[in-house]
Amino acid sequence: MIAPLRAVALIAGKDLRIELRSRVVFNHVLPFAVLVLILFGFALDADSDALSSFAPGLFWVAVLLAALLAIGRSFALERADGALDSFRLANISPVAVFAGKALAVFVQLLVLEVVLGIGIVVFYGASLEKPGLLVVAGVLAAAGIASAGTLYGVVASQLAVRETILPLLLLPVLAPVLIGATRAFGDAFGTVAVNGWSWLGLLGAFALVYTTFGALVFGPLLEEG
Amino acid sequence: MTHIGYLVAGWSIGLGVLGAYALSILIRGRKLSSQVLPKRRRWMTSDGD
Amino acid sequence: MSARSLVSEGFDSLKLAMDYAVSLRSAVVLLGRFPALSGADISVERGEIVVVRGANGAGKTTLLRLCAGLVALYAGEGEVLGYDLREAGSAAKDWRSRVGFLGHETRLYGDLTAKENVEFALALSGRAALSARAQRGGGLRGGGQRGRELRHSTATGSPSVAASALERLELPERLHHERVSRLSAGQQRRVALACVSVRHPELWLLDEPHASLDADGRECVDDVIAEAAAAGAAVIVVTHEQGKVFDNLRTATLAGGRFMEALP
Amino acid sequence: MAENTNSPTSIPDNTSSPTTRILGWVTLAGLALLVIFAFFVSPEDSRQTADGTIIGQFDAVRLLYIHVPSAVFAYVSFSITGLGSIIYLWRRTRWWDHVAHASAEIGVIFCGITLLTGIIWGRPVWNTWWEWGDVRLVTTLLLFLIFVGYLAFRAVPNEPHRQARNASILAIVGALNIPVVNRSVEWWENRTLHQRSTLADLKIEDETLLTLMIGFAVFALLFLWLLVHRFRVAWLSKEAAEAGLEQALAERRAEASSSSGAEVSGSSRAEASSSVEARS
Repeated sequence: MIAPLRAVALIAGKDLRIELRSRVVFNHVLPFAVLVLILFGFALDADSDALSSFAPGLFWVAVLLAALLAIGRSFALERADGALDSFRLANISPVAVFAGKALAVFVQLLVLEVVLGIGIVVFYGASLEKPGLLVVAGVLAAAGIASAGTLYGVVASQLAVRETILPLLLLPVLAPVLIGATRAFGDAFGTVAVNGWSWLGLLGAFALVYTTFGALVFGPLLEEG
Repeated sequence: MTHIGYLVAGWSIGLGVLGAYALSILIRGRKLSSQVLPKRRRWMTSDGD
Repeated sequence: MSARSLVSEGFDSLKLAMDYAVSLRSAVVLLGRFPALSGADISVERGEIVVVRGANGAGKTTLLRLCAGLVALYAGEGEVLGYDLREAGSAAKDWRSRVGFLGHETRLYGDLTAKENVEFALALSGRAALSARAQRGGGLRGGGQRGRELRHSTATGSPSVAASALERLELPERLHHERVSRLSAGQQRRVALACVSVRHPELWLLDEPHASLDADGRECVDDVIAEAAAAGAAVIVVTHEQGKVFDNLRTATLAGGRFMEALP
Repeated sequence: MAENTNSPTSIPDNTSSPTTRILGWVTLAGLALLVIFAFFVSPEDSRQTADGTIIGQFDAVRLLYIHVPSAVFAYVSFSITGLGSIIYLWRRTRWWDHVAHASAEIGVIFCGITLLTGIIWGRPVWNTWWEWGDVRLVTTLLLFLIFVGYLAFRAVPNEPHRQARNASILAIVGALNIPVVNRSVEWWENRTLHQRSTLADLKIEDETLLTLMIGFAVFALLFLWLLVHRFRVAWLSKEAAEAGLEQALAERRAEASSSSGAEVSGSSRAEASSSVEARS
């Protein structure tokens, strides 16, 4: 039994170190997300007005799709022999396992958001007006996606159909994040006349609820019966 | 009656779905009953797990 | 084991639970709806090595996973290291940190190096802090190994626990910093066993530890197992091999999810 | 019903019992009554505004007598699923797991009917099939999708206890999410087309209110009938799987004797098979 905070750092550090070595998220998921942005460009007929006004929403749809892959990858790392056996055998607190896995996903999502953010400026001509709002909304939304994604990711990872069931379970639940983050970004990019700051409460509440609940139920989720 | 097409469509879809679902439950129940011994079919009298 | 059964069955059952590292009685384990174990009985004492044989699908892997507390006991009884297997929930299963489990597939991270894998296992076990003290024993408590360890220490300063465990399993030092995915299957087995050994488990559960190893490697693994048992650990080895240390050991054969012969 | 299950000969080979049979016929009669009231007894919805123009839903209002009760009982179903899941996690009795599962399936059916009738009703009244700005519409759609996911999860073969436990957690998370979804959609488009309170808004005349009440009563009966039968199906499928388990165990044990011819003592076999019921 080791201190929970140390376990969180170990697990997140291990996942990030593997990512730095294998570059699966960087080499596969990130280009995929950029590709989604480009496909939206084709789908919306390269209408630059439409693209710049829909840029925040398209950005977050691309983030959600990429997040599904990143979460799947996070649990594929541990899959070799059942669900996260080595943590159970090492008697690591399930809360720490949850936090560690979620933290690594969170960091990767932030990197994705930065690259995609540059992407919508370049491809869609979005112009940033409120950088502070953008950063806070991006961080809060990433935290919510990482927590909920880790919670649903472990449920899906125990099934043979994990790749197909994860989007079905996770995406409806993430709808409030998509709505809130899109509104906040809409204000940050000046595409809609709303007060983006008022949406941060929703994003924060979502992240808080899913982090708390995920930590609470992760123990039972890791066990068999 | 106004909107007669919408009314017929809405009600027939609603009642149709309910009827089909109820029927499917009854059929599933009959099929499963044949696989279960009578003494294990006492759903309400057992105290559960 | 409930208080009532202790009273009714008297002192014998208490003794039973205390003496054996593993004790299963009519253990049934379901994988989905499939009874992988269909009523297995086995007892293993501390310091004892038991060899489990059986055809593919006989339930060998499930037996090990049950003893590691990784799958739930569906019916029957069992104690591991004195703990009741029927107790559910991770809080009731902290004894699992005292079990070392080498799965049929190694649970290594392919993109980490051999040494990083062992270090991660060590750090998770919470024994990293003890590593400084453990220098004399290295990763393993063994008689023959201590001398070599000492020589090594004086020559190059103190090697880390992870490095000595890998050395004990005769993984060449140039491979310690190689990614595990680039190692051969046999070398991966050695790394995986090193991950088990650094945790100093009281119960070793080894699924085909000799798989894909050459003759030297098998001998080395046999030595490590014998050393663990000599130090008081119980060992269950699932194997097809006829290693030299296994010649005179108790052998149990699984078939159809239960043992063919009654074990004491 | 209790006396019915006492002697083996009277145990039916289906999910019905005298009580549910009566309930079923009453429900059917109620549905017929509801159709008559909805189409012929209740009036159309039309009002005269101050400047003399006639407005209202006219006959489209007749769709609400199926739409509103099914919406209400969809929410009732999902609440029961959430409640049953909490009790299951607490008490770990299969009874509540079956209730949660059965109720979720009925909830998805009711929710689907709600959405379909709502879409059909929206076309003549709101002049659109779907209205994104409407909070209740979007919330209900997401609720529907969350529980479709729940049912999909339950349909995947899994270790039974783990499946029940994880499904309970999914249901609770899904239910927790509903207020969040509701708030977010509400803030999202600060407008709504939905009747804020159908009962007050419509200037309900007596027959309209009466028909709506009949709708609630009939759907309550229908829900009860479906729940009882669906529960019994869940019960039976668990029993059937377990009956299969006894056979699977016997076959599995037979592998032992056939593969090498070694004898397994009869006493230990009996002991093992009696212990199988321990957790079943």
